[in-house]
Amino acid sequence: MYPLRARIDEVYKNSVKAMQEGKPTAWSMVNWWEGDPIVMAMGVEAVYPENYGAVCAAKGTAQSYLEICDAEGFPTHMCGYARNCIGYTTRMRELGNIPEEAPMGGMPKPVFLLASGALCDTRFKWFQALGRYFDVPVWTLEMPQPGVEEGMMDGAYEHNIAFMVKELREFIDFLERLLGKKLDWDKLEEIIADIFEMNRIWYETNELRKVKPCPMHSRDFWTCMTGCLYPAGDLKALIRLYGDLYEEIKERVDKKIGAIEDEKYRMAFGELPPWHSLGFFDTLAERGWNFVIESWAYHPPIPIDLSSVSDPLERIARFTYQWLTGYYQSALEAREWWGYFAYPYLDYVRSYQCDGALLHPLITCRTATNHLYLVQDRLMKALKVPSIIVEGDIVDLKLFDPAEALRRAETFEENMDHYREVRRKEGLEW
Amino acid sequence: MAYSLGIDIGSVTSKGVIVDGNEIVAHTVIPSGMNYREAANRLRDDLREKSRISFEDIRSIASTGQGADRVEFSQKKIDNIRCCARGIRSVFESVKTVIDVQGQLSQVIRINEHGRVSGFVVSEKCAAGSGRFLQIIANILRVDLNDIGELSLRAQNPVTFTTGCAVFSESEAISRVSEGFSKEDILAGVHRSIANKISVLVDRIGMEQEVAITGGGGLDIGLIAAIEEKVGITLKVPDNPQIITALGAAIMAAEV
Amino acid sequence: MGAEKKGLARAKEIYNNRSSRAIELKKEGKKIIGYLCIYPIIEMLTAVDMVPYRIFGNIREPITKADSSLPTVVCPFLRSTLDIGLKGQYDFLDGMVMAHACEVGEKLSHIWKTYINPEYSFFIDTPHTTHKAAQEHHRDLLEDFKKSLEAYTGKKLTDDLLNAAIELHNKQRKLVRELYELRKPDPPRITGTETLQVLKALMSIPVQEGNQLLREVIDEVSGREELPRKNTRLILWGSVVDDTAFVELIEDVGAYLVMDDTCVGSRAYFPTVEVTDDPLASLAYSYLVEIKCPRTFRESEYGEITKNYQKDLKSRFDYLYDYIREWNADGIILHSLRYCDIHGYEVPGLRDYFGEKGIQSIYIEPDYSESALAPLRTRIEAFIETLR
Amino acid sequence: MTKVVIIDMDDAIRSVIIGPTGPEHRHQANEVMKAALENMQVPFERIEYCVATGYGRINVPFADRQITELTCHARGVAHSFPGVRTAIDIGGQDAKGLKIKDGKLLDFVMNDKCAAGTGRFLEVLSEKLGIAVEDLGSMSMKSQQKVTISSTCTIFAEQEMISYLSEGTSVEDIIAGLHDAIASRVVRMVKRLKIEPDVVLTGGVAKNIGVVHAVQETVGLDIHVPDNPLISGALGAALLGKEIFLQAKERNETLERKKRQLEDTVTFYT
Repeated sequence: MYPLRARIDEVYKNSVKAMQEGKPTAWSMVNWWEGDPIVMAMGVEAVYPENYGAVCAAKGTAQSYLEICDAEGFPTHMCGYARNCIGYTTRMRELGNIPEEAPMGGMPKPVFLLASGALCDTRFKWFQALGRYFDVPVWTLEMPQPGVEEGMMDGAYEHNIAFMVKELREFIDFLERLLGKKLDWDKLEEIIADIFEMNRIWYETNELRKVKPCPMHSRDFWTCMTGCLYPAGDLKALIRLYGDLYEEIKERVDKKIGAIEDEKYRMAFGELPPWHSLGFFDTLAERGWNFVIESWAYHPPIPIDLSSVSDPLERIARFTYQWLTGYYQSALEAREWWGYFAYPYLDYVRSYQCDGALLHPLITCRTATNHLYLVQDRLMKALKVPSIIVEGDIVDLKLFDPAEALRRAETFEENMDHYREVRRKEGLEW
Repeated sequence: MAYSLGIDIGSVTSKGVIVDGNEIVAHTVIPSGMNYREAANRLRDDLREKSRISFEDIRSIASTGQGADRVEFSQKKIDNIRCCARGIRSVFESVKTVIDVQGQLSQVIRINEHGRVSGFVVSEKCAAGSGRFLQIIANILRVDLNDIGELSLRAQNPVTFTTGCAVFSESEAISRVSEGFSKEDILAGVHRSIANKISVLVDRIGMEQEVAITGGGGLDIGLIAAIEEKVGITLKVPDNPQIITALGAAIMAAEV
Repeated sequence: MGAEKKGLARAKEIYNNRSSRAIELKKEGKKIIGYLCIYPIIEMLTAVDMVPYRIFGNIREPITKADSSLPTVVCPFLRSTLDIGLKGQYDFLDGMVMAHACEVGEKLSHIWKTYINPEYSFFIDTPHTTHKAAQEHHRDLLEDFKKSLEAYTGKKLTDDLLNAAIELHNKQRKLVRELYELRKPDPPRITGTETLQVLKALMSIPVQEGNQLLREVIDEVSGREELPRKNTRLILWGSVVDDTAFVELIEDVGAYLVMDDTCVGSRAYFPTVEVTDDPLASLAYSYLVEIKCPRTFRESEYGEITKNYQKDLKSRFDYLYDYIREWNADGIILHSLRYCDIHGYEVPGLRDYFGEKGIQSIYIEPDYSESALAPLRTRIEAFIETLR
Repeated sequence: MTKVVIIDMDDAIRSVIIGPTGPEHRHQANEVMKAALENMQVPFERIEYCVATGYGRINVPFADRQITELTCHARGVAHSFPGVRTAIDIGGQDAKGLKIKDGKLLDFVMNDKCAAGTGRFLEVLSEKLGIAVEDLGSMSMKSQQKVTISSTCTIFAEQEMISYLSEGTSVEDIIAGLHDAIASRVVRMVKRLKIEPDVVLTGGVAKNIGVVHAVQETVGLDIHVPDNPLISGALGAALLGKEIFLQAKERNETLERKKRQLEDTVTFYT
């Protein structure tokens, strides 16, 4: 699987290179394909500061950016990705161009910032705050985020979709005025088709992970997800890569090859991984911990048939909305009221038959943390599956203590063994 | 004779227990000092004195706690949570939940019918819920750690510590003193805030009777009372709450 | 029940025992509906003859229950609010309405429904921008809210009922402005502490009673003898302040708090709602566009394709400068609760803005607890010293 | 600690006493005051005006006026270093950064939440090491390769310290690490003020050459330290007291004063 990882990285790097060759670039929040296709169809290369935060963390340059941000007077408890980016942008303004220490060639000055109203406030407050460092216009892309009952009310689906479509039209109007050119709708159609196809294959690939032993580990998910989550560069090439990946995993399934030597425990991981210490999972792999499912927010939507929808914007809207609310119906039936972020883990743990969950609260990313205690509680109450909580951070390495977690591993295994028995007694299927 | 030895090197104190089967034949508690390796060696010598057992007769040795890796003569290292669970079970067979209050952290452990850990939760990386908090306050109030319990039980109106940080509470305690609060009320306040932190842990993991307390916290009647009141239970307290984890280590050392 | 008390005394009485009146009314068969922050549309509750009751935390009570369902690294005000809910102190509420004001507020509504689950609950997914699409969408959401209210109460929520309620609440807003006028003179006719008591009282009783209370207070303070002179006048911007302790602290070290931009203050009462033949639309507009909480993303002009930082600051913060001039404040306290993102991100920009204007500001980032206030004393005192 | 500074009308320091601070501030205040007066051989009655500052300023029974340590510090530091723009004060209870212009306090940051960024950090840990705080500086200078202390919480830093010792790391290297830790924490906070020269370091910790070096390194500017870094606050209070007194005299207003009448000012820094 490692060669494949390298190839995905390659595609990602290429897109960064393309940006540096002077194509107009935008800094974009991950928007789950709501804005991406339009940005791409307008011939703009998007780079994702959230992902770049992870890159800086992995390459160890984040720490200095964090300190610059603190010195700028922003609260130190803010999102690590945001602080990293603000620090980076401050440097960039001081130097007049990309700092030499910036990993992967850095992020060039954008023509606009694509903020997002979805998931957390940081994702628009952060870009608004960048106004201190450069005069770049910001568009905040709206995305509905209803409660479970409200989202399932008569007519709610329709007006939420209508909202997104109108929002996208306003966004297109903004881009056309900004870039002084019209949107190429045929190109848009093609891009949408590619993105949907890419997600379909990627979704099917993850379905394959339900078998025992699980053929693909979370580490591989996280490296392979970038192409899908941050669409960039040559989509056709990406589709081929995801196709190869699917074949590779399929083959492993047929040959009953697990992602790790000896799968003793099937694990779920929530939510953002410790990018800087991924080796941690290899040590757990040696103990037989196979991470079979993870990070709801990074997963493609449950497939829906949109072939009958003629308006491409409506197709985008339905697709993204499906990502967010795809589990609402079953959440409603289960009377679980946190339909995205939290409930999907109940579904995962059941359908992937996990023995335990490793939850990773982040000191500076509340969004990826808020639901974890509820998830821990619901997994135990509803499915009799225990969770171990390992505190850490996405960017600030000081906050993560793998040694501590590994010390606890053997105890948690005892814990998981106990609940295997309990589930058997209560007639749960695994 | 087939003895086995359990060594628990904690952040504040180190404990050693020699067992013959489940029978304690010797035990000791010493301050960890500034060097875990030395602490381990001192423990060994101390036990040799006390038990008159030559180390040749000790078949198996396990170490646990903060400094587990620093015990050169240990044959295996075991996580202190498992040790604590096994230890308490060998003392009280009926215990299903343990509240373990150590020098720098607190934890709540659930134990199943086979004496295995069925759930556990460890306090956040913050000394506020730990014995160290008490130490700091006792220090500024200039009272002996052993008297804390007695004093706190005599409190008239305990102060409330709403702040989390143990060291930060120091200055808070100082100002309470100058406001005229008694040592008793302040100590009781500390006990309450620790009890609060512990009840959060209990809420998170749930509990099943009977519940025992172990670790240094088990020596503090004031803290025990505060926890019992806050959580609404009676705690079973072993004779030597501090050595339970080392005891568990000793018992598990013998197992293959 | 203390009904004989009037004006400030009555306000203080309610402030000190907020739920008493609500519980009386509940006994009389009224439905009491809790709401969190200022984005739920309380006119709609009034219109179906239910009593909107704003929920708060309690800085005097240590958080013990909430930590097992919310991490400790989120807004301490919301943690405290949940804590109190989990401890059963809001069990008298028949329902709860929450909105997507800030992220943790939104999460809290799901957690509240999971663990406290009142008889009625509704979540309004308030949009984050003032885009046209967002305004229309907000109206659609209120349409859903209306449906759900009608289903719960069995009443028809007609436009006339709605407009009547809007009039009542506009009346309250007008009276609050009148009250704030009385903070302009030097010394002000009413202290910041008293003002907070009055406003928090308003959020605990039916709007009609609130309007009567306001009338009494206005007459009382305009008539009473002048307050002692102090040589510093301050304005407070930022996160929720729902306890007088903080304001008392400010007014205890030689200053008057003469104006505020917080959600238990002008931010909640200064925007008015237009009475039109589409009341839902005017409510949707007023709540999304007129309320000046940094939770909403604003541009200096809609869809601007050129950006200018100074222009941006101007459009976002000029109203604060107007407050400072009209209420003649010497300096501004910028208060962002620890872990409050939406306010935290504003701070460097605000400091730039006021730096330009030559207005002294101090930034504080307290935790939401009584004891966390004590250390602020020296900061505020020193700030006042720098103003002299 | 409780400090007294008595100055005369020419701003000359006539008496300085530094005593301990305990829970009983009021008691301390009187004690130290007594010593200060004996020290300069004047009766209490001759003290013209008395300003109390600092943590326990409200607990000084005979103070005519209270002014915060921030304002007093700015004044005191500017007296010793007229060119000061940034002052860093690391005390036992708290740490502050002051932005100063022409002797006036413009802006400030403060940490009194967490012991890790204050002198308390070194006190707690040196006590644990069984080394006198005074010796930390010289010892850290002997460090060959200093360690990194990553824990923010003092108590967990202590734990880190112990595991270093268990690994056989030299005490000198650990102490140097502790100095870096406190320096980086304090400077990180002060940076919010945009540090400009001259930079002055005060507070008990400023007597520790190791910390001074560490701060110098992290700030990247020369650091000035007053001869007596402990009394800047008290001195500032004294100077402000004198100004209040003279101003009143000019306008021949009568100052509200605790019973006393004479011509020097005294000040407290608790």
